Amino acid sequence: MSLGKLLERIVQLVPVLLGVSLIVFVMMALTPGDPVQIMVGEQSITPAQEAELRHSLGLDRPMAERFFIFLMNAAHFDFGTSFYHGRPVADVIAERLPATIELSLVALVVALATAIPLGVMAAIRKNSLLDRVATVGSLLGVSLPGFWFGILLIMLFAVHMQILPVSGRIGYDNEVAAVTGFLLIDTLLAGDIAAFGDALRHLILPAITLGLPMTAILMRVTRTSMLEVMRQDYVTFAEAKGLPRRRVLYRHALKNALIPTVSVAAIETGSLLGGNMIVETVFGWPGLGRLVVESIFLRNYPLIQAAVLLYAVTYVLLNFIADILYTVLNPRVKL
Amino acid sequence: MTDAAILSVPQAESLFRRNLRDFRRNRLAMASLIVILVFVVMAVAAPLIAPQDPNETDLLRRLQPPGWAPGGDWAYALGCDGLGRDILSRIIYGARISIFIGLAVIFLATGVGILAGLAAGYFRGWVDVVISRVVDILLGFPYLIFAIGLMAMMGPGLMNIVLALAYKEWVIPCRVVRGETLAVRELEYVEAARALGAGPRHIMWREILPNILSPVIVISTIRMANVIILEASLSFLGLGVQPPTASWGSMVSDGRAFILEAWWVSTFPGIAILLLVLAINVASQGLRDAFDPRFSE
Amino acid sequence: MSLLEVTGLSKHYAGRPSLVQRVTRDPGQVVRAVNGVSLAVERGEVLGLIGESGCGKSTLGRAILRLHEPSAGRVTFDGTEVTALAPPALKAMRRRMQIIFQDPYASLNPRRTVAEIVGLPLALHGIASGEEAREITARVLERVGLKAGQLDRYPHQFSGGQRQRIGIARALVSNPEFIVCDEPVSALDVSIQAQIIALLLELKRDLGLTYLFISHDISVIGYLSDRVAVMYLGEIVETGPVAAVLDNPRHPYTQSLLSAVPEIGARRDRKARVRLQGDLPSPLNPPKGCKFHTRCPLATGICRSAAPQTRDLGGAHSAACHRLDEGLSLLEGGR
Amino acid sequence: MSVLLEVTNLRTEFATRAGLVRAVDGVSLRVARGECLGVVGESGSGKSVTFSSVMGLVRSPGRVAAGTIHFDGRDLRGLAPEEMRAIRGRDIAMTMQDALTALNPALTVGEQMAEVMIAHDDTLPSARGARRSAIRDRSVEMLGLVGIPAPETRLRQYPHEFSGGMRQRIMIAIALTCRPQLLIADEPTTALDVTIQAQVLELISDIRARLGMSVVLITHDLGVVAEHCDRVMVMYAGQVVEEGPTDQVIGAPRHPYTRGLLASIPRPALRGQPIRPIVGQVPDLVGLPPQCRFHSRCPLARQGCLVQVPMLPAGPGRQARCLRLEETS
Amino acid sequence: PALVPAASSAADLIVGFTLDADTLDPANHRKRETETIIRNMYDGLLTRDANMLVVPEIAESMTQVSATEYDFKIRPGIRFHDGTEMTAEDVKFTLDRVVQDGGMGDGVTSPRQGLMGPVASVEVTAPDTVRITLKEPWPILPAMLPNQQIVSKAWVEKTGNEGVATAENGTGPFKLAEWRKGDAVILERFDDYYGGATDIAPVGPACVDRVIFKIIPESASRVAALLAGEVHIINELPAFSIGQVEANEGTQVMTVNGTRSFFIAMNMQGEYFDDLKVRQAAAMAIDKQLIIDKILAGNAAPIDGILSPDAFGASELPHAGYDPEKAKALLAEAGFPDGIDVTMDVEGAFKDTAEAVASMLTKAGIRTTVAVGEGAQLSDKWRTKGAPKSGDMYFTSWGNGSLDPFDIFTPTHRTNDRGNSAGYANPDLDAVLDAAAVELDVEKRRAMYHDAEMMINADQPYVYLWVPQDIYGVSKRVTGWQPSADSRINLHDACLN
Ligand SMILES: Nc1ncnc2c1ncn2[C@@H]1O[C@H](COP(=O)(O)OP(=O)(O)OP(=O)(O)O)[C@@H](O)[C@H]1O
Ligand SMILES: Nc1ncnc2c1ncn2[C@@H]1O[C@H](COP(=O)(O)OP(=O)(O)OP(=O)(O)O)[C@@H](O)[C@H]1O
Ligand SMILES: [Mg+2]
Ligand SMILES: [Mg+2]
Repeated sequence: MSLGKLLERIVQLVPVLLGVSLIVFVMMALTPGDPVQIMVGEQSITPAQEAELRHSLGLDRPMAERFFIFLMNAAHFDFGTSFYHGRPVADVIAERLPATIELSLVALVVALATAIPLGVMAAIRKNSLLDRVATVGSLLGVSLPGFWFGILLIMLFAVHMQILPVSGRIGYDNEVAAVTGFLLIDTLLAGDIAAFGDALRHLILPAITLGLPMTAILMRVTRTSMLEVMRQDYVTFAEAKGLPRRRVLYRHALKNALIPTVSVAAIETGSLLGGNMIVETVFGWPGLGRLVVESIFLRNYPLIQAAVLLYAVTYVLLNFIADILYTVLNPRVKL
Repeated sequence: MTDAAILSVPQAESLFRRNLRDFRRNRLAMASLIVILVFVVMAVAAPLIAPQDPNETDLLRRLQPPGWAPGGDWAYALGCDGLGRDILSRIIYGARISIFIGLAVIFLATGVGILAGLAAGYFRGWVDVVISRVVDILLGFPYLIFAIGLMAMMGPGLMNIVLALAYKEWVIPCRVVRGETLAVRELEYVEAARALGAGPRHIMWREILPNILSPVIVISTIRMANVIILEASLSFLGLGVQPPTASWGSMVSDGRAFILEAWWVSTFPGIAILLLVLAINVASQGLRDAFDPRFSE
Repeated sequence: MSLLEVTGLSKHYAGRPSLVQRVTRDPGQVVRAVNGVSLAVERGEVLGLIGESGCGKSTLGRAILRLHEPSAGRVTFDGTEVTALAPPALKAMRRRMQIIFQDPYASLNPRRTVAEIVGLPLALHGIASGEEAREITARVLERVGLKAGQLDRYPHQFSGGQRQRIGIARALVSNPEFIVCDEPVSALDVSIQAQIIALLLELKRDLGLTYLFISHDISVIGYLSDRVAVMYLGEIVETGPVAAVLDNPRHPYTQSLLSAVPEIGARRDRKARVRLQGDLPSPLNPPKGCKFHTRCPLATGICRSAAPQTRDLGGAHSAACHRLDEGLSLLEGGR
Repeated sequence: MSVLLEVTNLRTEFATRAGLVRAVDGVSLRVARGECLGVVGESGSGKSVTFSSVMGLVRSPGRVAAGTIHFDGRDLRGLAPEEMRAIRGRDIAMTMQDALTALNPALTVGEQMAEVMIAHDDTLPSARGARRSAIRDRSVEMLGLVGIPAPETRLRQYPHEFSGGMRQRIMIAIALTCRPQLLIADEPTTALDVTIQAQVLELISDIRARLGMSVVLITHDLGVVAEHCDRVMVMYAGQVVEEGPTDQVIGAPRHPYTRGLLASIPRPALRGQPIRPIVGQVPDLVGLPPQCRFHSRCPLARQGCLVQVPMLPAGPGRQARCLRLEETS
Repeated sequence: PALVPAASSAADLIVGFTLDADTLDPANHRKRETETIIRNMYDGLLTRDANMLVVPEIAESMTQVSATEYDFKIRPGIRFHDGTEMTAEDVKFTLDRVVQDGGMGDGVTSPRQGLMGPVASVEVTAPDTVRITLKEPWPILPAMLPNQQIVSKAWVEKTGNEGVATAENGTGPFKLAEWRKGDAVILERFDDYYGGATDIAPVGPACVDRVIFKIIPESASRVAALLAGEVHIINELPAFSIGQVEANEGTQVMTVNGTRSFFIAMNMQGEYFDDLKVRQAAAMAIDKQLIIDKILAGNAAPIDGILSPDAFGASELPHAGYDPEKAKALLAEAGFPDGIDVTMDVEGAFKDTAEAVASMLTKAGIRTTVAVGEGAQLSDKWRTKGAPKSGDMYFTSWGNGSLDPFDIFTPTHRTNDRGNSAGYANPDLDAVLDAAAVELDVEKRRAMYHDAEMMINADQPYVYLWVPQDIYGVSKRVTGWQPSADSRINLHDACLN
């Protein structure tokens, strides 16, 4: 990976971010709903007080001016003050981001760790019972929404069996010094194994729920490309070399079959970040998704704008990682 | 030179018929086709089949359990929802909306995605840059904001739902198609077609597309379930199907509140989605296998 | 005037330069696949082109047809400058100039039936459609040794040789005047090869076809060519009438090539053989001076520093070598 | 010479849409230790499938329907998959027809070489470091043997970074890593240019001589067979039609198909003279009646040829599947 | 199964709560949930007991000096959590911060300014006395003051607004131990607590060691957490889950009359609802009691005017009664014998109830289509402050935390006021409402609101529906806690066995 290509990536990010910012602004301008009115709600306020509030939120300036100011400030990583939190948006987002990323990554790992072996097995035993069960199971994963599985898992593991917690990230007797914000890492850094276990227990159900639809899709993709790859000459040649079956499957076939899996995973991971609102709600997970959705309904413009930029950057970043993975899986591709 | 007299050119139609025969031999695929047909018939003949009026509320039957459970009534075989409406009848009527939305969105999105992905992958250069950046923007953009904005601009209506959902969906087939096109366009048979004077349209449609379709089909059929469910979240914002019209997605999402007390409210429509998507998935796979020459068995 | 005239044709493949390279105007890595090739083919003639794998034969053939846009040089076909044609005219030109590919596996679309593959030019150029097209297609198939009954089969249902015939049929179906045959028989077994060669010769005679016949099989080239061009690392090193070149090769490379041909009736130990060292150098990084000097048994100082000029040897025979005179007797001298 | 590989009455079928394809129908053959057997024949005549069957690599929808395969005294068809795996790559090695697609594009050449040793070589040291260096040394040695310059650095490269000829040689190097008793080289020189072809073939011959290995050389180039093989076996439409010492078969072919084959080889010397290819084409292998499969193309065919023809003796150490042998002697 | 609290010690009282606090700054938020959390750390001048009675808290006493002047005597010896003593200056500082334009510094005005109505100034008149001066009489000042919590002047000036947003230095029974944003607010007992309002027994430090507000937005998960014993109190228990919580041996349901009135606005500027008969028909078409019984599990009080039965000034009103036949007749009289087709806007959260209402309306000839919309857009559409409205009906609600009519009556019924979604214009009513707003005589005021209620009951600009109860799920281990109508969760007195 040359420095040049890396730079190019970064330069390419600029139009994406500009486009995204512009669309947010335009969308917000076109969409009815007045932040001040929402904030005040039903409580009494005089017109003068209302104007004062509007001024203090910076909403009395024209849209174009606000857009310009936003761009100028965003260039310095200043995204303004959240209407509701009385603090810089960057701080508010930064508090929630690690939880979201941690959950998404674990969900991704769960999804990959189940989807890939299942997809491979389904491909090897095409039309076997396992293949069919995996197919039905994977479609079940996308046919019923997250809350359905989430509540089901909660009832099973938290209420009836009482072996996993209903919600939250970690128990309240565990105090963890925030270093990275990722509890799994911070607990280990603190050498607190009990806390690590506790954090892990809290992660299990939400990660499974979040990872499920992705598992379904990745499993199908892996199965399909595995079937394709298994017909290739190099797989036959690997067989001709008398390699153990496992090696033929996982080293020769799978490595090539994973190429489409990786690109689909990159797309879907983008939606993990944006789409885990339901899981965050069901499991009381203190992530960004919930915050952003709330902000959208409340027309908390500064937070929405910053979050949208963050999503875009994350998305491009993910694709960048996927590209690097590509070159590992497929040496013919050069970045 | 061979004597022209002994030339016997077989009829071309036999090809399609042979593929069809192969498909028919695939029992699982046939079963799926039957399930799909049942759903379609159900949708079309809903008024004849549905045991109850799907919109008839009766608060006295609120959250009545399914027929076999204690407190159930076989006249309301799958139980009743929060307003005492018959879930079975609503599933039957909901098939109209959900199947339409599912299919329309997937066809539209896949179509657009294929066009854009083919163009990006085949022409590369600035076409690719523009399409890829647009895809990046859309994928990196929280959908809810769009949905609210679209709601404000378009308002409710079946066509608007389809557009609003397709808007989100097309990027995924587009990405897949673009990637595959980049690989396939370098193959020699593509070059051969070019050597014969084939233009980009022919090459994209006839040479490249058939060879990259299978991953697209797999992803699209799976995403259909997603689309049917997503419709509900749009209706929550006022963009989707408006009450009391039943749709599977909104039935599933309406049941969310009662999931602990009345699991049947969201589970049965969820199972309907599952069955439909499963059937379409298996059937499309069977179709693909039957029409993919390399799968001949 | 020759039917086809190629002057100073070059084809350089450049990797896509990165942003940094574009800014610094660094061209990046360039594969000089074809480098300043000039040749002419008369109407009704077969020009045989031989050379080692990767020396640029296919690239030259494709550049002539503008399947790959040449980097420099001119191609004139029947008085029309092909390299200057606009797309519609080029399309029309493609009825007249065709190509048969080297790889019978990759050159046939696996999803299309033989009828579709072979009938494609008919549809593209509006020559025929429907039953008529099928009829024509069937005839051409018969002509290349396939059966009309195989019209609706898919390429994978044929063995390699049969597939190649499909490719030949596809090139023939639009009645072209000139065909680039890119190793059309190298994947065929002898009896079919003979049929194809006989067929190609017959077609040439009946239809007044002209071929640029690329092959690494010197027996084939020797049998059917009128003139031969020998290519090494993107350049033509020797050309001349077939008898002159085969019986009296002057370039050391041609000589080694000829001596490597396995022959029936000549046991291995009885045959004189010029053994070359190593492989073709990379066209990414071609040697300075005479490109053959790294493998040439006769190379001296001048070969390493200066590129040799093409010298006319009389009788339309020419070669590019500094040591033409010394090299005369390499074969005898090697033994 | 003792027999290393003996195949009798092998039948391999493919169930296709069009019907049952008898790709290999009653093939019998023997390969002696240290011998080089050439296999020539029309495209699609079943050369590759025959030896895929020997290797146990026929995949669905194909299956080995009948016949016995004995290798070094063992009945290969009776072996469990794991036992067969242990033989493949160690005792019998194979190179594939298409070097461009037979190497895994995603793995380095070094890894693709090392894995064979890891799978088969019990003599490797067990200590990690020693094991790794032993593997590397052997890989370097093998690459050097097949004439790849700078093997140490080349080991870390991927197949696409090599030329076609080099890939073919790498495939041979991989096949030879475990010093197999039998090498099946399926058209090792197709699509290779002559100077490389000569190198590769000489390489195989050299190694055969050095290791006392048997070689099956599948090719459609009779010149190659003439130069490199002790015995030759000619296949046609899924059957062996003629078999015997190379010099005799090529010098005095007895089966009309072999004769036609030899007559259709283009030679510069024959310029201007019309080539005489065998007319017609290979019959469709689906639902072939049990009769001489060449009769439709055979200049000697009679009504009486429409019967099932066995291999008949055609001279010392020779056999041919023809009822008209007396006319070709 | 045995109810073992997961990962928390015995003296932790855990509340499963719907929303996290936006901020801990008492002056910089507008959300009830935020205030509920803050209110356990910060005390106010006044507070309310569980029965909504306003009583002194930090103030020892309150004296109304004139129609526009109130004196508050500050209780001595109250300490902030940082140990410093609270003074009258802190009270003035707190109120100024809210009331003044740009009062929070940096040109920022408190979003709570509007809650303090016409407060003109706050003065320290004696070391222990603070005087609030109003621009005009505002009888509900005492009812609004519990909403303001006293901060430390020195501390706020030291930490700045951003510091106040994430840390606290209150005088309340609990101090902040840790705020895990979005996840939980962990509070621990403040041992030097002065004891709280003397009118609310017991007085003294809090009972439990720690109180944790654990954020669980999803109702089903909140219920599950209660059933699993992970939390001890949950708010917003859905009505249909009551049975489940009651059936569970360790938990019970507690309810309190709510303060939010539900109603349907009928667009009086539209083509149908300008006619009183049509509006009356709509009111008669709806079987409120059935919906209350079935959907709200009986946990709501039907209303015939805007006020909750518990609100000041609420009185017995004539009710339309459920009579679909009469409704049809009225429609016919109004010139619509074939019925009318209308649309009813509603937010997604109330879709269920709105659909039930719509089907009842439909049966009576007012064929109603429910149109679900997003909250912000709907309030833009319906709360137009006098600008023309589009749309027929709007199923909505209005909260009244203070239970004083001023807060709900005026905005929803006064001509062109903020919440007047019906577009109702009645100058007589406007006059009564304006007068009542500044009337200091309690009985006169009560009578005025009674008149107003009679007027709207007759004019029927809205179909008044019900006031639902707030429902809590509570572990039986919790004692000393009662839900409160203002939906505050005051944990000072709560204990855990
Ligand atoms: N699209 C391409 N991009 C970059 N390099 C290319 C491309 N096509 C061919 N080359 C390079 O150009 C050189 C000549 O290739 P070409 O295919 O013309 O050789 P050839 O003589 O036809 O070889 P063969 O006998 O193996 O077919 C090779 O080094 C090859 O790697
Ligand atoms: N997977 C398959 N499905 C159906 N038929 C097959 C399959 N593989 C091989 N065949 C058939 O088996 C026959 C023998 O094929 P094989 O590959 O052995 O030929 P070959 O002699 O190696 O030819 P070539 O010289 O072209 O490699 C052919 O007729 C072919 O059509
Ligand atoms: Mg080539
Ligand atoms: Mg073969």
